[in-house]
Amino acid sequence: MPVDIEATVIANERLSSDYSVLSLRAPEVGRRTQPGQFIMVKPVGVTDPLLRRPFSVFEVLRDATGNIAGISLLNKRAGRSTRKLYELEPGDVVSCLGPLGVPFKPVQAPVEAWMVAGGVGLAPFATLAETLSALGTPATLFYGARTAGELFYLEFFERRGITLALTTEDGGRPSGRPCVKGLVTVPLEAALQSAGPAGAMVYACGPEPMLEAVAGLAARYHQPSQVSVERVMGCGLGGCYSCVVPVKHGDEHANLVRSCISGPVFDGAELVWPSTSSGQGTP
Amino acid sequence: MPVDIEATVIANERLSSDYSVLSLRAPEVGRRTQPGQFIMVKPVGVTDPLLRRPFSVFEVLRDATGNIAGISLLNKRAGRSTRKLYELEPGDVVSCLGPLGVPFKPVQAPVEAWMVAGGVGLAPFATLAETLSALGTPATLFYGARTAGELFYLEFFERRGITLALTTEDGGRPSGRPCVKGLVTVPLEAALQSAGPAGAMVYACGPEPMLEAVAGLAARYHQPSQVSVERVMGCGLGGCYSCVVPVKHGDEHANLVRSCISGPVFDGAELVWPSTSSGQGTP
Amino acid sequence: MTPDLSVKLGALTLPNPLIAASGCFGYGLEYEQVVDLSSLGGIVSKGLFMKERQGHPPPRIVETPAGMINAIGLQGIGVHRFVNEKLPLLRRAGARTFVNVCGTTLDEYVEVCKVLSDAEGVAAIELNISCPNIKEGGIQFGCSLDGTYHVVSAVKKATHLPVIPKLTPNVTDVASFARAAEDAGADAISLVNTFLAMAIDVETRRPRITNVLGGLSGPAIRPIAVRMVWECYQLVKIPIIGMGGITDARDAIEFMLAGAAAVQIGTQNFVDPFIWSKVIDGMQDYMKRHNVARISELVGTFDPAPPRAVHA
Amino acid sequence: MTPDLSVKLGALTLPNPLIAASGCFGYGLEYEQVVDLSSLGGIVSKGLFMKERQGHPPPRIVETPAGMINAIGLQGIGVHRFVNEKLPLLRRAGARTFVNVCGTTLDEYVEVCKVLSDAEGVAAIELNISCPNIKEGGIQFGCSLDGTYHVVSAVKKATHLPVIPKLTPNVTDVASFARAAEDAGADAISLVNTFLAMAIDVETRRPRITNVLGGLSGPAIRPIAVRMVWECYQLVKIPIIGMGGITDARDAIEFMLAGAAAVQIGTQNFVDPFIWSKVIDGMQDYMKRHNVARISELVGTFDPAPPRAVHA
Ligand SMILES: Cc1cc2nc3c(=O)[nH]c(=O)nc-3n(C[C@H](O)[C@H](O)[C@H](O)COP(=O)(O)OP(=O)(O)OC[C@H]3O[C@@H](n4cnc5c(N)ncnc54)[C@H](O)[C@@H]3O)c2cc1C
Ligand SMILES: Cc1cc2nc3c(=O)[nH]c(=O)nc-3n(C[C@H](O)[C@H](O)[C@H](O)COP(=O)(O)OP(=O)(O)OC[C@H]3O[C@@H](n4cnc5c(N)ncnc54)[C@H](O)[C@@H]3O)c2cc1C
Ligand SMILES: Cc1cc2nc3c(=O)[nH]c(=O)nc-3n(C[C@H](O)[C@H](O)[C@H](O)COP(=O)(O)O)c2cc1C
Ligand SMILES: Cc1cc2nc3c(=O)[nH]c(=O)nc-3n(C[C@H](O)[C@H](O)[C@H](O)COP(=O)(O)O)c2cc1C
Ligand code: FES
Ligand code: FES
Repeated sequence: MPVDIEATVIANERLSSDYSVLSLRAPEVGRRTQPGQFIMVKPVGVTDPLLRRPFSVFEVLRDATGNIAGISLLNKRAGRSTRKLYELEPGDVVSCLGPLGVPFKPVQAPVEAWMVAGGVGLAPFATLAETLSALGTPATLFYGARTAGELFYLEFFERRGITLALTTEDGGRPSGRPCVKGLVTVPLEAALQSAGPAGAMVYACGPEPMLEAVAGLAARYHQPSQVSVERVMGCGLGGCYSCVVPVKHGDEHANLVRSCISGPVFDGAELVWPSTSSGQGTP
Repeated sequence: MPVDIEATVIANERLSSDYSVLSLRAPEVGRRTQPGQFIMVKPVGVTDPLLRRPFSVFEVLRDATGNIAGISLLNKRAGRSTRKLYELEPGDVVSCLGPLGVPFKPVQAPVEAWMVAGGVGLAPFATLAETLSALGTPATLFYGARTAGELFYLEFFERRGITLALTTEDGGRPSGRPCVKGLVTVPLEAALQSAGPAGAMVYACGPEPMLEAVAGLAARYHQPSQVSVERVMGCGLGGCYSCVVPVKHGDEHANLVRSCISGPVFDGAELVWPSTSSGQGTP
Repeated sequence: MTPDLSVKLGALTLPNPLIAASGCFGYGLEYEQVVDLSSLGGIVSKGLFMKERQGHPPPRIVETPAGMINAIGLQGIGVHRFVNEKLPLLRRAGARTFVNVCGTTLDEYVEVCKVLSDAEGVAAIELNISCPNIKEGGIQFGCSLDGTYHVVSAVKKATHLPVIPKLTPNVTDVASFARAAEDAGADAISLVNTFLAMAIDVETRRPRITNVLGGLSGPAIRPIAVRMVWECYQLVKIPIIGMGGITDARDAIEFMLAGAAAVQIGTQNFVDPFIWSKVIDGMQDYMKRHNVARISELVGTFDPAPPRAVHA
Repeated sequence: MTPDLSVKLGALTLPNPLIAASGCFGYGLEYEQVVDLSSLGGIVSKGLFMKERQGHPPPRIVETPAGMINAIGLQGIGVHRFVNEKLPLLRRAGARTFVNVCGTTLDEYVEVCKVLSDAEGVAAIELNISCPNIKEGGIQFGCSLDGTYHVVSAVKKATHLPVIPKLTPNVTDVASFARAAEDAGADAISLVNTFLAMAIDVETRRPRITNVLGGLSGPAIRPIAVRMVWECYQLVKIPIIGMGGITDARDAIEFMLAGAAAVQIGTQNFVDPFIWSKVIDGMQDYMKRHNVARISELVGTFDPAPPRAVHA
């Protein structure tokens, strides 16, 4: 049951010139959210751009007494709406429709949880990490960014007992932590090669080529994967058919499936990728 | 030579739930402004509504050293743009194109200056009062509003030696000042009946029926008038022909004339009013 | 006394004039979680052919000033699956279901309508002869007066259901198409479908959506759509279902004053899926303020006399 | 090396592709105080008949989402006063003046064009067969292929000046009108004029503008206008002057990629009369970034292949 509420901005912490964490007073959304779900967002009173924008719920926020008080978004400036969100100040109001979509399915020990995040693809993993840590599932975050300055919230994950495997494209490293130069798939593949007998569930969110590579690696090493895709979404509720991705069950023909209601999280083995698909419905 | 500048809001003093005085850092506009001129305004970055809005320059603002620092607008909430202007806060930026239009022609003693303002029609008279007071012209402000709470800036005019003749529709009176119940045309007509031999120039700004009545009274008592009209203006520069009013020189046919460049101030005797006109071009 | 929002569309009576537009409300069931489907005047299904269709490759939508372009390409599950999988649930939800019918040939239109005539729970057929996004989507019927006449007559013969052709705005004289539809026996008409449009990414010189061309909807088109409803209202007697950029009660009432007996909301439903009760509240408020007992009294009461004086 | 912004329109060469649209720039002289008229590619005068016209009673404009409706009704000073009072000053200001010519009859079009042929300082005639606001404003020519062909041929015979018919978007197939104009000898075409539209004040049930119907312009119509330019570009060889909702360099380039050899700016000039130098700067910036030496290289280079992947 999604709700639509006018959420007041509690804080908007600028992490860099592109990233901010927007905290919103939205207890109704926070209480309902499962890891991997998203909301459709729009600053109140804004008619240009016309449509809402999809955002993963980043954190579920709690007040001093532990009650759920709201949510936060990890916002990266990409265009007009994300710039507006970046510029919001406490007291401004944002319309939040959600939570929406199919969440991640958490796993439990002895299966390990490997979360693979590229850039702003970190967003759905904060709530997943909370859940995994509550379940006591051994978990690793493979997290890649362009520079060390764009690796955020590392302590958040460490505090929840998540092992970090960091990469940067330029080889820079965040202070006091090991970090490998290159793509996030490098440490992931190393881990896959030495996976224990119980195996691991690979969770991924990030740029499309990364998702394709991660799903491919997981398949190659016979591990299951859950991949969160990003499509242009007009409505988030299954109304407009703008957000389709090609999905294939077993030997069936690929079908174009609405990622807002059948996703955004899909079984990585069932997604059809550009390089393997025959064209129609190619993202 | 109008300029277009992005003026920072210095202050936005709410006078009532509908009226505010918006002070703008716009020395280039302030320096050029003559009484009765207007500017075309739009909050920066706003694309809805699309078009700018016309506003009289209310005050020309000076800094501590007496240099012109900007202008203010007397803004009354009437719709979407005026609501946005009412809500602006210091630091916000407004695009100001101007000054535009034909100003009032000031008169000098022994001729008296009688300014007739209805509601927000007060706006062009603050600058005119400054000019008249500098010229030493004896001046009266006939100023009507619905309630005493909507009679603003009385001290401003008193400080400049302007005589006040106030009216309210509900009979309320501002503390310590005489005030008549009824329309502003009542004290004006009384004054016209006892006008001295040198006569008076009647300046008027306010709702259309008031303007028609004032121009009619002035004509009846053989005094000249200068009337500032308000039309929907698309451009303010003579480009669009949206702002026309019927104007008649002597015995000619009435012509539809662009009030942004041939006005907004017109000779009251040359304007053709709805009740006298034959239809076409009737406001 | 609460104002009476009910309206008649020929033989149909709807509890209120608000209908969810085709392609903007899935098959209706997607929205059950946010809105009581029985509280709407009606819902129009996504366009349906005989067979399933995959539609166009994404990206399928792009925003434009106060609007959006879409080229979904009529992805859909086909009429048989619709009748079997969706219709029973829609009936149970109390929805008044209009089915948007597509066809690549006249025969296909007729066949789809026959299937629907045999099903239970279809309120009316909205005949989509106006989808701008696919060559074989009936637009060849919708852009020719003869084509419009023929497809409507053929379908009328094949079904007892009310038939409501949906007209395209991409023609010189939309009212003549309304007349052709009326002459052919249409029970009502819907207008407008989207305006053929395109947008280019100047950085790549490529289209913003894969199909290059798509249909423009949203507030941007409203002034054109209102004009078209008014033109049709003056020419035909059958009821008009008006749409194009409705965002609130004011907009809906504007269409009704121009002659629409009912209205559809499409794009705005994406912006605010909870819009329906807000529009109903807004309409009731308007009716109270203006002392209007029945919303249907408003239809076509636009007065083309000059505006009242701007200044009170 | 500064990018070369000059463009050719048949025999005419303009220093840049930016032209002020008819009806949105007065007679040009009104704007001398804010912009050097010689720095524009050209300006188009307000529409002119033989005689003076008063136009429609106000209100004449109303805003709509991302657009505006106007029904000015072609108020104007007539061709003789224009030639005597405005043209000498425009020449002195260095403007390249296109004259927007109206007529209630074919003969009037021909007569106005003859007067202009004898005058000095007219760069070209823009033949307004598309004003939606007045019944006798030539739209009857602009909405019929034969009418378009005849008025263009007749005017071509009467003048040595380049003749540029301005097409209406209110037709089913604008490209066929472009072809009719080309066949009749047009030197170029302008498109689009405004879309017939209306808006109702629901509180009074009266129109928002006195003429009831008016023409919609501004960003709202841009996606439709770009589509029309692209359709015409694929069918005709004569140069196209594109317009409809251009607000910045990106928009202007979008029209050029779709096939416009030059562009006009109308409504946005009201929003920002200083727009011209900003668009020129933006175009130069784009050309540098994309290594384009001459802006004319861009014309029609839109690539309809699918969009590049959204994610880098
Ligand atoms: C399920 C989901 C979860 C997401 N979570 C996050 C998140 O947590 N943090 C974050 O910063 N971003 C997230 N995104 C991406 C975010 O939605 C886009 O960056 C945003 O919509 C861009 O809007 P804009 O107006 O700033 O950009 P625009 O100026 O509109 O366009 C810039 C880019 O954004 C893409 N885009 C535009 N509209 C949409 C849309 N409706 N849906 C998806 N992409 C669009 C365009 O393709 C374009 O490449 C998520 C996307 C999806 C689908
Ligand atoms: C020369 C001139 C000077 C003015 N000076 C002042 C002033 O000092 N203070 C002040 O508060 N108001 C002034 N006005 C009126 C002010 O321009 C309108 O109240 C304002 O444009 C309304 O905009 P809106 O978006 O709030 O209202 P809207 O929602 O657009 O409409 C509300 C009302 O405003 C009128 N209006 C809309 N657009 C325009 C337009 N472009 N030009 C004129 N009227 C329009 C409409 O007819 C309507 O009745 C002046 C108008 C003119 C012509
Ligand atoms: C994403 C999308 C899909 C649409 N699909 C259909 C369709 O399948 N059949 C149809 O007749 N109209 C379809 N339309 C058109 C709408 O039903 C409606 O006519 C149009 O969008 C104008 O209304 P609006 O401005 O309220 O959206 C679609 C519109 C959109 C935006
Ligand atoms: C107020 C106004 C007056 C116009 N007058 C004319 C005219 O006299 N002749 C003409 O051919 N087009 C006229 N037009 C149409 C414009 O020239 C242009 O074709 C249209 O506005 C689309 O461009 P835009 O969106 O940039 O404004 C007028 C447009 C507006 C807004
Ligand atoms: S976003 Fe509309 S169907 Fe998925
Ligand atoms: S406001 Fe445009 S001509 Fe006066």
